[in-house]
Amino acid sequence: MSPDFLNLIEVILNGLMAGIMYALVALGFVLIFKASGIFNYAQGVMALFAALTLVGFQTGQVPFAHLINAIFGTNVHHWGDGMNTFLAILLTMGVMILFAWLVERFVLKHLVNQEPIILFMATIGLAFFMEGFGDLMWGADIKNMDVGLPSGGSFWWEDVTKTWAAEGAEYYGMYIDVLDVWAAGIAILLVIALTLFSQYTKTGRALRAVADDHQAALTVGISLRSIWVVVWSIAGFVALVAGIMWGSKSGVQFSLSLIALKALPVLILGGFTSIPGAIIGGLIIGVGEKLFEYTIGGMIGGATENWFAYVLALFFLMFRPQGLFGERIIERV
Amino acid sequence: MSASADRAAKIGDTMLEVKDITLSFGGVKALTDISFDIKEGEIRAIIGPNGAGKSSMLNVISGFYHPQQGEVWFNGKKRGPMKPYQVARQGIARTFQNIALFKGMSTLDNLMTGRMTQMKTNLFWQAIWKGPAEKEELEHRERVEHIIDFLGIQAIRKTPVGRLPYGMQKRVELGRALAAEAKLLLLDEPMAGMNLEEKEDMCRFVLDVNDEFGTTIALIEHDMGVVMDLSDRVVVLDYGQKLADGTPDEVRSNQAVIDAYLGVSHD
Amino acid sequence: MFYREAGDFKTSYASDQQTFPIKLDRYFVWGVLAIAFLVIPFVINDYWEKSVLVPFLVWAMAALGLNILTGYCGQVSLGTGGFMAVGAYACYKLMVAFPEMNMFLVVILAGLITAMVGIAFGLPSLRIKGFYLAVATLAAQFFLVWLFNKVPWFYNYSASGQISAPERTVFDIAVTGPNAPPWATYLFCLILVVVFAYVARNLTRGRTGRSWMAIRDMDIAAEIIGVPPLQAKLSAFAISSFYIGMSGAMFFAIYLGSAEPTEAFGIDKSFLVLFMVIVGGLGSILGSFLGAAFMILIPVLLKNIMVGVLGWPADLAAHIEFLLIGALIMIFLIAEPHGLAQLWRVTKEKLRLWPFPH
Amino acid sequence: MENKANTFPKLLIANAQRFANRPAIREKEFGVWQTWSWVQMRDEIFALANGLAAMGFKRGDKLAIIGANRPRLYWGMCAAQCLGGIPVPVYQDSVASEMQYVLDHAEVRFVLAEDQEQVDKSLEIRENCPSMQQIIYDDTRGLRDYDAGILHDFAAVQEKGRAFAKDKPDYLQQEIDKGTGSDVGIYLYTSGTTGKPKGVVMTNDNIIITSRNSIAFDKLTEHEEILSYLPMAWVGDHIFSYGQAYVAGFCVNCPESEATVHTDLREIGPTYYFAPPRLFENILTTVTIRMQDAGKLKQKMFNYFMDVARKTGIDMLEGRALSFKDKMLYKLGNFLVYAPLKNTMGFSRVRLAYTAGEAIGPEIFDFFRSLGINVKQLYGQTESSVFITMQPDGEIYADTVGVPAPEVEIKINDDREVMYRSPGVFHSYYKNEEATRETKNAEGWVYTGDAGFFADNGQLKIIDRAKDVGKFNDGSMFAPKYIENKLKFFPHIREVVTFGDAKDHCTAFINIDLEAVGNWAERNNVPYASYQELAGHVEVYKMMLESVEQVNSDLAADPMLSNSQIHRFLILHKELDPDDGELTRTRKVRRRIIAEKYDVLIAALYSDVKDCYVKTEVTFEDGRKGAIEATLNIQDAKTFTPVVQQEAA
Amino acid sequence: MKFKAITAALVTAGVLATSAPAALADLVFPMLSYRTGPYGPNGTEFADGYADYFTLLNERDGGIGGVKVATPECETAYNTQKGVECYESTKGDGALVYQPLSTGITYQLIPKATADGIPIHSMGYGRTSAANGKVFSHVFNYPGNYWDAASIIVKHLSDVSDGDLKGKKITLVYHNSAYGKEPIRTLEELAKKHGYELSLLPVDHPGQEQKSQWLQIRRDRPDFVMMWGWGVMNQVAIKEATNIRFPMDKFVGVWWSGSENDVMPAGDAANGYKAVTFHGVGDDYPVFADIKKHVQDAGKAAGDGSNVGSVLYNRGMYAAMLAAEAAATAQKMHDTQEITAAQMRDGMENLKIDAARLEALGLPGFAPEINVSCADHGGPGLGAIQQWDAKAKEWKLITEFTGSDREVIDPLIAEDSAAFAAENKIEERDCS
Repeated sequence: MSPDFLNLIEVILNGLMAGIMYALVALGFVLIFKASGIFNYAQGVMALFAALTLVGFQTGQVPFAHLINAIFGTNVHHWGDGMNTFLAILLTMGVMILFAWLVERFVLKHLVNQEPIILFMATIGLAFFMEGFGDLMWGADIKNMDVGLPSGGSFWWEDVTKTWAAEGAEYYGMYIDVLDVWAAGIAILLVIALTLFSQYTKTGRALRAVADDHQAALTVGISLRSIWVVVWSIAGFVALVAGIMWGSKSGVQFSLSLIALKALPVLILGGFTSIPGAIIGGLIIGVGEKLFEYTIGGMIGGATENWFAYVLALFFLMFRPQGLFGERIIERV
Repeated sequence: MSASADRAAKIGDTMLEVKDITLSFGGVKALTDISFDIKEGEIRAIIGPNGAGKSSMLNVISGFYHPQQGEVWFNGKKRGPMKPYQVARQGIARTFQNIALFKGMSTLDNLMTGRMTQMKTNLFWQAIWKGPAEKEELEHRERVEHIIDFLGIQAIRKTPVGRLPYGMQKRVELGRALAAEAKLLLLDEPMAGMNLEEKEDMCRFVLDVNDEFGTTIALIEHDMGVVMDLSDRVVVLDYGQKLADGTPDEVRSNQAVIDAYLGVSHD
Repeated sequence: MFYREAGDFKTSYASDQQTFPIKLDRYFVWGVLAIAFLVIPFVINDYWEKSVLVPFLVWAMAALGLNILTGYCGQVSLGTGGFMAVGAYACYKLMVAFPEMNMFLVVILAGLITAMVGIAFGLPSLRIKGFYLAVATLAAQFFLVWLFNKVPWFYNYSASGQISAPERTVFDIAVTGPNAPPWATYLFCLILVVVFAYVARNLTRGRTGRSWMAIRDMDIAAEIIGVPPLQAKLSAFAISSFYIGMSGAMFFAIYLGSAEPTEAFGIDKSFLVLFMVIVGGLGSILGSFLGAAFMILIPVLLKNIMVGVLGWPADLAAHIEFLLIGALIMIFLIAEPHGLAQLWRVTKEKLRLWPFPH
Repeated sequence: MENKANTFPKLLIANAQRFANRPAIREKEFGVWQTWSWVQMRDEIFALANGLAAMGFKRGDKLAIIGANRPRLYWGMCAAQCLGGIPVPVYQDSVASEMQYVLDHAEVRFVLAEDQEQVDKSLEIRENCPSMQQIIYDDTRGLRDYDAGILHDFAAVQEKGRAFAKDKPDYLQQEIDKGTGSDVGIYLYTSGTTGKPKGVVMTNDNIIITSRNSIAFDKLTEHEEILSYLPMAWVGDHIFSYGQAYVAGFCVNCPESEATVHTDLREIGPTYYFAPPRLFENILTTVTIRMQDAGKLKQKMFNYFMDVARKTGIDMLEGRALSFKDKMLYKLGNFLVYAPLKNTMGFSRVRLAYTAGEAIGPEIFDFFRSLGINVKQLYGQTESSVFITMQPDGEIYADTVGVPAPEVEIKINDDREVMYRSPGVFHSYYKNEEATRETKNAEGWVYTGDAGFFADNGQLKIIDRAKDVGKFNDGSMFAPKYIENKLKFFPHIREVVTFGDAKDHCTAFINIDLEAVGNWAERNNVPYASYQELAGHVEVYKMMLESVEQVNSDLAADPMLSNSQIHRFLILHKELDPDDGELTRTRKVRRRIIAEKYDVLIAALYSDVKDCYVKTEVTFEDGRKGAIEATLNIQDAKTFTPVVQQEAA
Repeated sequence: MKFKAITAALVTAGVLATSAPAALADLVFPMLSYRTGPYGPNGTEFADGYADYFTLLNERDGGIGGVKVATPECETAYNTQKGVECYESTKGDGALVYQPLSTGITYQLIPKATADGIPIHSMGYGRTSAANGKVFSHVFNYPGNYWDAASIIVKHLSDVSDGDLKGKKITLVYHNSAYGKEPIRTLEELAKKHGYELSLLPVDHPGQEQKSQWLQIRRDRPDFVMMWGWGVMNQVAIKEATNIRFPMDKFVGVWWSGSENDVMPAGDAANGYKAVTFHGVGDDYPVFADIKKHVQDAGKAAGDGSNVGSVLYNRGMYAAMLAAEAAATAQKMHDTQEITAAQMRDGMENLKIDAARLEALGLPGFAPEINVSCADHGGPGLGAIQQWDAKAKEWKLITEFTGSDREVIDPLIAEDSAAFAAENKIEERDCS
């Protein structure tokens, strides 16, 4: 195989990996949209918040240290050496559940039956709020996310692929980030877990019922409100996973919240209501944008990834206005 | 009633004719080889049990559904493929089974929207407002006010239609269709869900419209009493096929119709 | 409470359909305009101009534009930032190419150019609806910004890709550049905004506006009763983009003076304008102004209170500002999902019925 | 310039010159107030008059006018007068039989009907009214398919008239010139509490001179705006919306429909307003009820400022000196409460309002006056062209009805009956010499039929219908209306009928006010399915008992009336209704009819039974008849021993 | 209700008008800082350094020349509009010099501040050609600009390549914005001169996803990678570089891509990463003892005090020091303690800091000597290369402060400033 061809494969492979990272974020959106029709823009900030909290617990930061110091003139930073990663993840999950409950109690409850765009805006408000709150709680400095996941290019894969190249060609092997592979594995586990959850638990079935038909679910006595808490908790968990993955790549900081923007084209491509859609949409976007950047991007000046994802999604939508996996829209009068 | 003799004199030539219409959705046939005509000045009823394809028929006439087979002739000309709004421009207005008013607008605006097809000023003059746009707007307002008066809905003129009770909404929807000053008015279950008094009102309006403006009306209705009283001719559909076509009396005595209606208890 | 409507009756449709049918409202509006045109220009200073009034006017224009598209026609767009960029770059190219051109004309031409781009990006709306369309408009946002960043022709091949507005005049009074007096830039924006708010009002109350609202409320029924969807949607996109383009031109030429696409016209601008429209009130001209005022003034207000009055550290204040704005938005949406304009309407209704509760 | 024209057509011509493009009449139609200037109105009327002439309308012919207050109907009046004809306005809600009597009695040849409904009625009685030849209708709706033989579209008649005017351009002017002040101008049929309606014949002078005098008395100008919402057949409307309007030249506004009168009132904001006491009472009831839904704070504020108004409002209105603090407080109250309240009621611009026809509750009267609305009382009747007494500014009292109007002489005869003589005194009853003689004596004095006297303040005080004033068995005076009015001032009581003449003591029927009591029920979670059920509710009885006992204690304080305390009462299961003949069209109680109809109940009131079964025939709105039955509770009320007045004199 | 509304309106108007409180002190150095948003972590460190140094002067010396210093802080969030608002709200309080800390805001302020007569010190950022004092009378970007940085990096690369870059491949990874594009033209000029092959890889804001760029680098195998990044882009780039095992000592960043924040997330793998700098690193200078004593221990530190000694903190402190020195110069020149913005500008234009002065300030050898003049607002344009020691978690200077290639840069500056002058109809000042 020629190096050019191998490079192409490498681009596609890495595109797939990137796509999984996008899908991780998109998953949270889909969960909430399916269950409550809310387009939760705060999903990105939730990932940031979860990651901040996790790191905060891990390193033993005192929450609101800056505020406390400012008010009381004290000088507190840390309360100890931090804690075990696993424990920190559990605690963070607790925080995310609490958060889900608070959101339901103080926001969603009051916005039942509002127009989708109003709910969407409310989640942007929520995003603002959490951004401020997260920074206030844990500080705005860049934190290092280390949960023990390996990262860096895989030597083994490099060596294996080196041999694929045609004899004598200058080829250094194919690159793949171990972290991405882990992320892919975790994403698959996550999807399996979610599927099992929704298939085999009572709550999960209630969840699906709500997703299918709000009214019907209400009439058979499913409490919409507790379902929302559950859904937001799960979305919080997905956000935590996404936060860990992205945080491991770039450190935990404000910019983490912007990953939401990477998830949007994935969403429209896959359809707002489909979990497989989110995964496959992510893969298509990932591969598409990397391929475009690799093949054409260079010719037109590069940095095309941001918009190409959207244009690609738009292109798909022209043929399927409800997304690849969205429910078909039937027009009636 | 001597009225029927008067009425007969009013009815003119064929205005709209559908020929061998077949419509299917993904293999499911909604209409099969339907043909009938509507004559100028008459009140034409389309009846049939639920799912008979009545609304589909209206949708075909108003250009929302495009049948796989068959032709629609209007005013003596065969109609080519058309968008619904082009059909509206030709002079076909309609109401909907489930009220399809513009909920965010007032009664007045809904009726004014009905006159969309008649308004002409371009964007520029509209932006300036003073001048042709205002003049046109006021002219049309006057026409609409007469319809408001006709329907007796003065008191809700500026009320957003979303806040109106059901019966009133139906009336406003009729008003919106009337505002178009169409030659042919399609009414999809204009009396569905109304109480007796509202039905009587609506019947009166339908007759008055036909009388005063000479508008041709095609309507779908479940209430047999209403249909038999109102209409000049009735076409009966069942499972997408035409069962009968004729005057109310003819239809009433048609065995196929009787069977269909006995088979399906009508609601 | 303030209303004395008895005797304020209408003898013609023209007076019945005027924008402010109630006399008191008319007086109020004339009063506000009188202050805006006759008082403020004489007392304005740099701070009020650059921090409060000009940004308010610029954003009000953008909000008007988006409200036409989203509020009146029901098409959610997140491409506002991109369209503002088109306006800004069109304005820049025009300013450089025709130095003698009157700035009003420049801004309006910039708007027209944006309108054409808007039509192009509005085409998908014929097939795509709702959030799908919203996200699809992001394609416009990102593509346009990338384009202006990438193609040197747009920024006249300057080293950094920044564009800066040279000094341009209206009747020999500088309205752009550092030497433009505050009153001149303010009046320039005010005139544009007032005139085009009036135009927006005219468009929304007439045939076009009704066709938009019909599409918004029930698109299929609208088409069947004779509203051509293509024309309605594209005209909404065109006019919306026209306003947003003018806003972008003003934003760049009058307000900032220089800009670079990624930072000045980013996605956050799209969200900001959408916020204004929603907080202000969808489908309301007044709402556009109220929303712009809210979103522009509240942060300034909060900052001034926390840093200026209370003397908190800037970073704490900044975090709390975020938190409060987010909370305020949520509180607002909960309290009045139809926005400030609705709040205003309700209050007005209450005042009209005063002392009765309903 | 004083307008000396002596007929309405002449006034019209003069006004068309003098006021030219000032609005003469408006009507809310098609969403806006369609306006006609004096010139336009003249042209319209002339076109109609010519049209009538073309159709053969001759001097002395009668034109019946049937319908709600609409410009074209008012024009019909004047058009008929142009040709020396006589307009005969008919109550629009009268049933066919009533209408037939009037049309037949007046020998009407032409009918001007408002719409299909009135045309239908006219056609229905056609066979029994041989004189009726032509029907002209205003609203074409639904009349398209009617036999066109005798039916004419108003516009078509005008069209005909315009053609006629081309033919005979001078005809109309000649006819108008022939008219004089002493000509008969109009027949006004009184509804009459008993018997058949009487056609009151009024000359042009009657109306025009009375209008002129009253205008001078109250300094009305051509700038007034008035809302015409009372029946055109009623003398009051004829004076206010026609006589005074033509003489003063002010603008008459016709509401869109009966249902929108309140909105229309609010929009027009009249400067000159008339309403019977009942209407003012209804407004006050509505205000009270609507304020009950207000928040605590707002209610407090409202009540506080209403107290302020009660204390200082009337002084403020009448321009008496007040302390600075009171003035400021009132001004604040005006900003916060009074002015907005007037605005919502449509009274912001009212310079002058009149009430008459019945006694008005002092609280109601003071309520409006304290808000700064210049409500005054007058006393009058059809036969006097309304004005007998009027209250001059600054001398306004709730319990007296004013001083004699200009050029009116008043005397009280030995039977305590009020008599008057004035230029407004009617010509005669049409085709009823006997009744004319009974009412108007040879010197021109007219018997009002009301008992009254001049009070200390120099104003006339009316107690009751002279014939209704009776005596208890012990010989003391029984003035039923006086007692009834006292009870009716309670917001939850709509109507009262008392009995006592030739009895030992006083008893009463009470009609609850459905709006007020219904609202109370809602507030107190009292469930009810019907009027009847609500009326019979124990709690409602309790409420009424309280009111009755309060009135009793009031009455006990009055030596003349202490015997009139109500011993027993019941709450009627149905509303007294003009359709059932229990009330007149102007909602006056028809005692005799009620006494006949409910004799069982009266008997029960004067026995000691606790309840009583009754079955009553009722007429529904659509004219169908039915019967309702009920068993009514009878309630004993506490009475008080008369208080002996100990005046230190 | 009306009164309430009016009162509310008045209060609102009042608060809107209230800017940061007018300083009680006479020397006002507004801080347009950003502690939030995507670049907040970096902005915080700089702002802390800037504030702490002035606090030190107030506490230790009683201000500058006996006059207290005030540093009203205004949060810009790296947002140009907020920057403009901050400028407008603080300029009325007697602001002496602005340090916008954002290329975007600097561009914004150049014409405005010039019109208002207030100097701008865009230290190592902003508009490079502002170094030409003849055109930009009120803008200073000493002690170095991007083009200097680019030239110094190229020089260093040349040094490590034994003085010959011919045929070498150099890739520039840059923030796709005005800031990131700044060095391109210089690098292209230098490429002509040195004969290396330049390829450009833009990264869009915010720069979390750079897989494509780094795969590209991996395929191209350039000899060196240069980086013009800011914020999260730096961290991701360094991380990705370690992932593809690009040799870190061949990876050189500009001075805004060389802080602790940028290298920490990559952990040990970032060892050897280089960046150019125009001042010293670490807290091994006497002045830090003073800061600890007078500022930190006194509880007067800006922020949480955890950043002292970091690269960006030092840079903030250095900026404050330069401002203070310029103010002192102005005081001397105009013989007044309470200087105006115009006098401040003169002070900046005549700023001279030699080694002795640096030593006196407690910063011996911290930075090269500075000698600003009327024509040259760009300072010496000297820079050194610093390298990250991941074990010690500290930066180390590995070269002396060396100069840039004036031969290439000066014409570029002349050209660009001339274009600006032409566009804005500015007459060149006479600086002779």
